[in-house]
Order: sequence, then structure tokens, then C-alpha cells
Amino acid sequence: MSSHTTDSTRNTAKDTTSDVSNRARSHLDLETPEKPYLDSNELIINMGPQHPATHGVLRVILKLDGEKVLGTECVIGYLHRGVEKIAENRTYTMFNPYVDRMDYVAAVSNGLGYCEAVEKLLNVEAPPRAKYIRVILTELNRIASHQLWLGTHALDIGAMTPLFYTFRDREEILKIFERYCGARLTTHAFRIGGCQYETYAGFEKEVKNFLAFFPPKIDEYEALLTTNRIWLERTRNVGVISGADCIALGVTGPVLRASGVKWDLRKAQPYAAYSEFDFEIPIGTNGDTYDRYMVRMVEMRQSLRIIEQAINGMPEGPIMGKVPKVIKPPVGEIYHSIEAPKGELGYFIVSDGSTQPYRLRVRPPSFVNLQALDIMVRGLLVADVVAVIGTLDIVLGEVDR
Amino acid sequence: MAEDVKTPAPPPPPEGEKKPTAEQAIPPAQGAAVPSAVEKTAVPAAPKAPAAEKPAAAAAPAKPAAPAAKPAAPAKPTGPVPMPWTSPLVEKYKSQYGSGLDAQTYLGQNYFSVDRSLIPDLLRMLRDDDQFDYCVDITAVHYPKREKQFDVVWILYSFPRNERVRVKTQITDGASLPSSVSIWPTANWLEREVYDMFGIQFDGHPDLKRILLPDGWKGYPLRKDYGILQQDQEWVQINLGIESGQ
Amino acid sequence: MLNQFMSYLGSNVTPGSANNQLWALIYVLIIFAGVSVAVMAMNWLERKALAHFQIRLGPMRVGPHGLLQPFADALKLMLKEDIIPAEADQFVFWVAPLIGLLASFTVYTVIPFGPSQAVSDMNIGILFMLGVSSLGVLGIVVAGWASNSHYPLIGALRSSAQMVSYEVAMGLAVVSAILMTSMKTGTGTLSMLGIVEAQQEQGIWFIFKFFPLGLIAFVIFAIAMIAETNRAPFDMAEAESELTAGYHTEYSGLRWSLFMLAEYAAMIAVSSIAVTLWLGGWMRPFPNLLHAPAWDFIFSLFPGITFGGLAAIAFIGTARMPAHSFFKVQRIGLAVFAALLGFLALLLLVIAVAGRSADTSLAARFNEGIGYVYWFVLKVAVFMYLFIWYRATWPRYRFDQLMKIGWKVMLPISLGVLMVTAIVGVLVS
Amino acid sequence: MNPAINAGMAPVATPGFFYVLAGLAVASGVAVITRRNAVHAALALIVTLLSVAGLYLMLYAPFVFAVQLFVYAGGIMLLFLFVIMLVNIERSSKERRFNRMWPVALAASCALMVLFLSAFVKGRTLFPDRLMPLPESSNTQQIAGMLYGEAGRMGQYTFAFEIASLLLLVAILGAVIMTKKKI
Repeated sequence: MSSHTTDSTRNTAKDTTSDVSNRARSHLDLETPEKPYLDSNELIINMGPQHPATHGVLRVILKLDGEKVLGTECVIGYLHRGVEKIAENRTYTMFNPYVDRMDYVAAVSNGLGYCEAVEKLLNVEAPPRAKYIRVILTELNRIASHQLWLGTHALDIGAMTPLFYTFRDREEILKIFERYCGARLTTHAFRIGGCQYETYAGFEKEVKNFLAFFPPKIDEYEALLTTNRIWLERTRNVGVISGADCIALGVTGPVLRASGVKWDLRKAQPYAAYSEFDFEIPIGTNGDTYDRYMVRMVEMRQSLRIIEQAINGMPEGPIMGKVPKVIKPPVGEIYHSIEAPKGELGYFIVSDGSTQPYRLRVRPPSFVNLQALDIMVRGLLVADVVAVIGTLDIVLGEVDR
Repeated sequence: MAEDVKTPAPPPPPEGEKKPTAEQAIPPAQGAAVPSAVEKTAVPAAPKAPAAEKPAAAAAPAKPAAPAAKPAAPAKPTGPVPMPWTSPLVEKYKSQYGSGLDAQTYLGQNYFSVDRSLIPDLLRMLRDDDQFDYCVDITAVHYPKREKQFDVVWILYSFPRNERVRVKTQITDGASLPSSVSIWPTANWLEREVYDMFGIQFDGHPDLKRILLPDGWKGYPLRKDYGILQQDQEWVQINLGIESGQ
Repeated sequence: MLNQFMSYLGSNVTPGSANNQLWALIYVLIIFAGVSVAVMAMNWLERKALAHFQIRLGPMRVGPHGLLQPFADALKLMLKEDIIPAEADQFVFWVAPLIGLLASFTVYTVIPFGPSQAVSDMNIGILFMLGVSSLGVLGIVVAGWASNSHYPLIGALRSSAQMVSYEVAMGLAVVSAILMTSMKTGTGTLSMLGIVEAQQEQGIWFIFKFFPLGLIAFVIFAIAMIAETNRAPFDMAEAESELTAGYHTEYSGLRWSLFMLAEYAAMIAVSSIAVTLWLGGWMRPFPNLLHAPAWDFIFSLFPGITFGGLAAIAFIGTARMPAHSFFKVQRIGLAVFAALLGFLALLLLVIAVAGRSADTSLAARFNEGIGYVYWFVLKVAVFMYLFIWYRATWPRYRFDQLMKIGWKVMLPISLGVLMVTAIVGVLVS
Repeated sequence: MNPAINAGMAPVATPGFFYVLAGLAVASGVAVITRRNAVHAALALIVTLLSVAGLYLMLYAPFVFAVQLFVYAGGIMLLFLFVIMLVNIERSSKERRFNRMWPVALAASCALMVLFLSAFVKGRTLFPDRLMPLPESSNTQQIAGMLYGEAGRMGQYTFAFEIASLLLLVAILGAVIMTKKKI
């Protein structure tokens, strides 16, 4: 952690240390550690914003009693680009690429969420073939996002090798994206009303190759970590959060499922073609870092099942719905959300009948999940803060928007 | 990128509970909930007769290439309109709050438009009695021309009933709202962001300060009167030591 | 002067005990050079092996297959600016790496590469080694303090607490090994040569003696030695994710490389203690089972075969190198290296063949000497590979878990092993 | 046992080595007192202990040399440095209090000096020809014999040794109880 004595860009001096502790103590009536009788000098440490373990520019102010964390406060906004303000000055189609830049790790699912939201506003339905293509690419993107999470998370806890394994396999997925829509990361794969491009010649073959190529690779990751004594020791009972706290704090996605709440938007409120596929939702039992790890590993396998069913049952037909060239949705407002790899990604669009959204609000899962960091980390050690930030799988592009 | 400040001038819809007339077919003129058609021309509040004829000149004056005076959109069927939403839940709340509450549904998404005074207890009731235990999002929309400028929206979801509902209220500029942090702890950062972007005060919030912008920043970016290129020059000069970020 | 030089040549006693300072000095220089070369080789091997664990190539650009990488690193570190933080304590900041280096190199005076291939044979050999390695902790603590900044201090305190607590477990494991030396002769010995000779007399490596006990003590020592040198799963000090780089954050340039040299030297020293105590030092495997002269000859061929294998690998590497002109220099470099290895292999084979008969001809004595050193270095190399392997696979322990294992797991087990070994020893004799 | 000794070659304790080590010990001893900086004082103390260990070696007591190295320099001095670092003593405040005490300290040291000199002069017979007889067997076996006794016979100091270890155990337990906030 690099300590910033001269606080250049962010909080001015008024953010004194004394009020950090009581403000950090969140209003949940959780059992907060009682004041030790001899008040050893509490340490205020800055973790970030340039720090190897905060995935992006996140600054966490840690209040430590020796090694134990008493409270944390997240300072965010370093990557704030004002996406919602830009949305009000772009037409619906022009804004589509911006959506990829928020959670740049799972760009495809951002695009899916946005396109479906606008289609709902236009009261238009994407053709079935487009839906299937969308499901395949989104699930591939979910696997890629989980792989990147696993690599960096394991690296934070000290295991260097999984990073290279996961990135080698992620490369296969990115090749498919590149051949389909020309970009690897910020793909802009979908359009409002369906898909822009028909699947390229070898698409089916390559996806099927990937389906065969990947399962043994997941076993490799699991062989390295799942039964690894030290991995267990570092993740078991670390950053525990109960299901009720998750719901109260609005935490969604694998973190919520690891705390035992069986809720996945793909099943609860199916969108695209998810209702036509059968797949399980993995849930954990005691909501610690190890359960979150296991939930994501099983999710990767379930995504493979979905892709398999989708690629086999791919219908023929048009890939673009009846959407006017200039998109002018009727006046009104809708909220549409999808299950992004990190949690519930929602779009609240208010339309005033013109070609530009009057107001576009993005509900980012990483932003809300990060809020739970404080109660997950209290009482743990500094080394665990790094592990918990890793298991929350936050992407600062989405947190700051 | 042309300076593209759009200053829509939504007509100030009449306040109050004018019951939506059954035959009302055109974009709603009543119900503060939905911003009535934002046309450039000051559309009289009274329901406009022909629905099809929608003046196409809604786009911002500076819209370059698109033919500004495109003939009105071809007679497309009337867009979806908010219908009154009737369900046992709504009956219960109507009986409870009657006057200050108005329930509608638009494209299958139900929402309450409530008066500002009902806010803390209605939400608490929704959470406790009707199991809306997950506050998905809190956000606001700015209508500079309206007397009550801000629309504050709560998007709620109930796990047991797998149902979503939105609660909206209107407040004037500078007015404050009771904070719903005590109901859903997730509201802490969401309200901080609304304050950061719109300047709406939430009393009772444990730690209301800016979350995304630097603390000393003046101005609330997501307000309509805040230009896309505008910046807090003074803050930039002091802290970054450069003339301006542009 | 000359006769003093020549007189020692015949004797089969370590120069120290033969009280021949001149030869002792020569041995010290040989060992110093040998360890530095070993550290360089270890640096290259670590980067290459780690890379191949992680399905990447490792350094390939500097010399053929990165063989010149260690020299490049050394040169870079020498030329780098040597920053001393502003309020740092000048003298202490300068002394700290020297203490660390001193501690990890004085250990080598006692390590027996062969019956007469050791600088000196102190009769408190093992105790001296443990004592000096505990001095190494001082270097780290003082380095952390002298850098006068927040995180090196925490890093230094952490690593010294870790080293102190694992020294205890290490000491007890060593004691149970020394206990085994006293089985036949009634009185054990602390001297390193004595320990290996005891293993020779008892005809069994201590790792296999009283079957589970020797092994348990060995495993305890193997784990404690990793923690002692701040390596692999116990590298709390330079845990990048929390404390940036631990006690040597503020160091840079040559001063930093001294720390690295000290760390690698300590690794080699600690694993040579393990080899001496449990794996029968310089003894070749199965000395008493297969002691027919034919077997001796076969085993004496091993050094030649190993270097021959390395030369073969290098030659294959040359052949497989693409024909592109860019690779011309690298191809020549690798070919020369392969030729060097080949020549060495040939030389060793010739000595092995020439020195076959057990007479006192020069070749025979050379052959014997080479055999001792070869087997010792081979065993140490196996440990080195384990260090790298651990670093590639294991995540890092948290600091409190580390201390918990040190005090609550390792200490009781090593005490238990010590007692049971004593009891079994008394029962047996 | 140890071939070197039986070979009867010249003892290591040449005057040169002795004066170097003794001088080093005295010099670093003085440095311990005079240095302002606590860590410098600790380092000087370590040098003193190491030079004393060297002296033991010259007296053919390798076991004591190793224990001095192991326990003193490696263990106790480390804890000294721990304490100095964890409790960062403000140099300035420490200085003033002790300055007033220096006359008392000087008087005490002079008295001690006089005592040593008189003992040395009177006890001339205690140091016959200043040449110590070489011990027969290597030092470690002798100590083991004294502490644990040979083959069944109780050694001279076995009982005392056990009592000392018991005392140490009590001390450790006391330390643990005092420092732990809650057991």
C-alpha cells in the first residue's frame, strides 16, 4: 500500500482521522468490537489508489488496531467519466459503445443489457436467432470474466501460476469475439433490435472446439487451488457475509449466491433466450471467500452447458428485428436488468420521445457490492482485505462509471 | 461535438389527481409520474387531440443533419401509455393513503407516484408488509421547467414475490427528502450518488457527502442546466494546477 | 611457504583441522566463488523453471535461452542508482546488508562437501551453523529500521518474528538428528563430518533411521528452513500485495542485490545442512548395499553422465534454434556452451575411468573427490528445485497462520520426535 | 577425539588475536554507553558479545562460543532491537534525565577499578604462569558429563541444572500471562 501523505487529488484535509472511525462504522447494528481498554494508537493506512491488489483505482482507508481492521472507508471516483451525462447527449445507437467501457471485463453483457432495455422501450422483440447468438456470446463473456477474476484473485493471495493458466484459456474466447465483432475486450457486439453480423463461417466449429477444450482446463484450476491446504486456510471463513446482510446491502451475483440465496435473474426473470435452457444455479453455504470461489467455478461449468444447448439448438432466421433506422422510442420510462457476471446490471431509461434518452441510469453491481466490503472486512487482518476485495470481483470502470 | 445542450421544456402538467379519462389515448398529460411529451413547442396541458400527429421538431435546435422539420412521423399506432394499475396491493395502499398516491403501470412495469410526505413510512411499509426487501436502485431525474423539478425514483424488488415496483415522488429544487438508509442499508451509497449528481439533500443520512466527484467540487453534473463540457474551473486550478481540463 | 603449500596436499584432513591457514584461505575462496556461481545459476534456473511452470518461456533474449540473464541482472544492479532515503540512518543502512551477507556466508566454513573438502571441521559444527544463521535475522531487522519508513519496519518485524519462531523448531529437529549419531559410538558428535561419518558407519541415512522418526524430523526441518529463508509459502516479508516489498523496499541497486545474494546463499546453506544431517552428505546412494568395485565404478561415472546429458540438451537446443539470421549469434553462443559442457563431461569420464583402481594415484584421488562433491551438490540441487516448485504452486500464508504453525504445530511435533528418538535410541542400544 | 588437540600443535591463543578481540570488546563496550542512537548502541553491544565469543574460542571452549552466538547475539539482542523499534524512544527526553547522574557513575566505576586491581595484585598465586592447561577432551563432552553425568552416575550439576530450567519455565509463563490482554 502506498501511503499518500500529500493528498493531491481527492479528499481535502477535512477528512480527519477521528471521524473516519465512526463514519466507517456502518449503521447496521452489527456487533462492533468493543474499545480495547488500553487504547493502542490506531493506525490509519491508505490502501490505494495505486495499489497492486485494488483492481483498478480504488482507495481504501483502513483503520487498524495493530494488524486487525477496525473499519474501512472506500474512496472512489478516480475513474468517473460521467457516462450518464454523456448518454443524455448521444442518440440511442451512438451510446451503445459507451456501455462496453463501464465493466470493460464483461463488455458483451453490458451491451446485451442496454440493447434489451431499449428494445423493451421500443416494445420490440429481437428475433430468436439473434437471441441465441446473444446468449452464446454473453455466456462466453461470463466465463472470460470469471477467468480474469480467478487469475487476479489467486495472484493477490500469492498463487502466481493460475494467472497464466486462466489467461491462456481466456485467449480462446477473445479470439472468438475478435472474429465475430472485430474487438476482443470492448466488443460492441450487439445492436438495438438484434445482432449486426451473422455468425462467421467457422463460428459453430470454434465454439464447439472451445466446449471440448475448456472443461479439462477448469479441472486444472481446481487441481491447483480447490484442495490446496494454504488456499483453504486463506479463504475459509474469510470475509463472511450472511444472506440477510447481502439482501439488505443490495449485494447480488455470485457473492449473494455464495451466502445461500438461490437467486439468479436468468432464472428469476428470464430475458433473451434463457428460459429455453436448463442449467442449475450454484449456491454456497456460509458465504465466505471459499464459497464465492466455488460458486464461480461451478458457474463457469454451467455456462458451458448453456452454450452447448444454445449452439446445438440455434434456429435459422433473421438476426435483426423491425427497428426504425432512427430510433425514437415513445415517451415513457422502463427499468430492465440482466445477470451480469458481477451481479444485477440494470438500466433505467426515461425517454422523452426524441432520439436521445432524457435520462439513463445504470445500476452497476460492482458499485453496490463494494459497499459490503466494510462489514465483510471488519475484524480481519490486512492480508484478508486484499483477499476480500479480490473475491468481490469489482471492476472500477463500473463502480465509477 | 456540437454543444448539444438540450433544454426540453416539458409543460408543467397540472398537479393533482385528475383521474385519467378512459378514452385518453395520447401520451399522458396528467400524472406527474411520466414526463409528458417533451416537445419543443409548449404543448397545452389539456390532452392533445390527435395522437398520431407528433411534432417531429422535438430534437434539439442544434440537431444538424437530421431534417429538422421532418414531416410528422408516419401515422404509427399510438405508443404504449401508462394504464392505471389495479391489484390488491394497490387497493391496500389506496385505502391507506388514498389522496397522496397514484398507481400506474407502463409496459408491464408497475409504479407508484406518491406525494413527498408519504416517503419514509410508505417505503417502510412496502419493505415490512409486502416483503420488498431489496432496494435495487435509487435515482433521480431533473425536469428544469417543472415547478417540482426533481423526480426521485426508488426501484424495489421482492425476493419472495419475485416482483419489481417503482416508487416515484416529486420534490422542488433545494427541498430535502428523508433518507431511506434506515430501511435499506444499500441506500447509503445510492443516496450519496444522487446527492453528488443532483444536489438533493437526504436528511438522516449517516454520511452525506460526494461519492464520485472530489469533495470540494461545486455544481451538480446531472442537472440539465449543467453543460456537458462544464467543469469546476476553480477546483481544477487549485488542485491540479492546470488552467482547465478541456 | 611452498612446503606448507605442498605438505597439505597429501593429507586427507580438512585444512582447518590441519591448521594450514593458506589452504583454508584457498578453500574459502573456492567456496565463495562456487556459491556466487551457484547463486547466479539459481537465479537463472528460478526464472526459467518458474516460467515453464507457468506455461511461458522465461528470459530468452539475453544470450541463448537467457543464459546471460544473471550477468545482465548483476550488471544492471551495479549500474543502478543506489538511493538512500533522506532521513535513513546512513551507517546502519549501509551495514544491514553486510550483516545479512556475512551471516549467510560464514555458514559455509563448516559445510562438508567431502571428508576433506571442507574449510574446517569444528567440533561444534552444527551449533555454529545455527548460531550464525540466527545472526542473519539481525541484518533484516536493522535494515527494516534503518529505512525509516512505515512498511519496511512492519516487514522487518514480521520476518524477524517468523525467523525466530522457526529457528526453535529447526534447532529441535537438528537435535533429534544429532541424537541418532550417538547410537553406535555412545557419544554423539556435533561436528558435521562426524555426523556424516556416523551415517557411514551405521550404513543408513538418518532420514531412514527408525523409520518414521528420521523422516518426520527431516520434514520438520525442511518446512522450517523454508520459513527461515522467507521463501515460498512463508514469504510474508516481501508480500507484494500488502507490504510492497518488506524490509528491502528502500534498497536499490547493488545494495539490494546484496540482500538477494544473502537470501540465495542462505537457501543453499540451509539445504546443505539438511543434506548433511539427513541425506548422508557426500555419500553416494547405497554405499554399503552395492559396495562392489563394479558399483563404485558405475557411480563414479555419474558426474560425467550428468554433464554429458546437459551437453546433449544444449546441442539439441542449438539444432532446434531457427535458422533465421537473428539467431546466428545465439546459436554460436549455445554451441560454445554445449561444447564446454561436452568437454567437461569427457574430462570427468576420463578421470572416472583412469581413477578406477583404488590406488593412491592422482586420478583416483581426484575421482573420489569429484564423486563426493558431485553427490553433495546433486542433493542440494534437488532442494533448490523444491524451493522453486513451492514458489510456483503455493499461495502465501497469512502472518498469524504462519506463527500458529510455527509454535503450535512444528514445535510440539519436533519435541515429540526428539523424545521418541531418545527413547527408541536407548531401547535399541 | 578432536585430532587438532592431540596433534599438540601451537595453541590458537596467540597474543595478536587476543589483543584484537579484547580491544574490540572494550571499544564497542564504550560505544554502547556513549552512542545517542539506541540502535547504534544495540549494534555496538552485539559487537561486544561477538568479540567475547571470540575470546571463548581462544580458550578452547567452542560450545560456550556457539551458545554465546546462538543465545546472546542471535536471540537476546534481537529482542533488544524489537523493543527499541516497537517502543520508539524519544532521544531528547532520555538525555536530560541521565546527565545529572554522571558523577555518581564515575565514582562507582572507580571503586570497581580499585577492587579489581587489589584482587589481581593480592591473588598473584592464583595465576601461576599465565598458561592454562589444555583440556583433555573436547569441551562439549566435558560439559555434557558435568551436566548429565556419565553412564548412570549423577553429574555434579544435574540437580542444579534441572532447578534452573524449572525457574526459566516459571519466568516464561509469567511473561505470557502479563502480556496477553485476555487469555
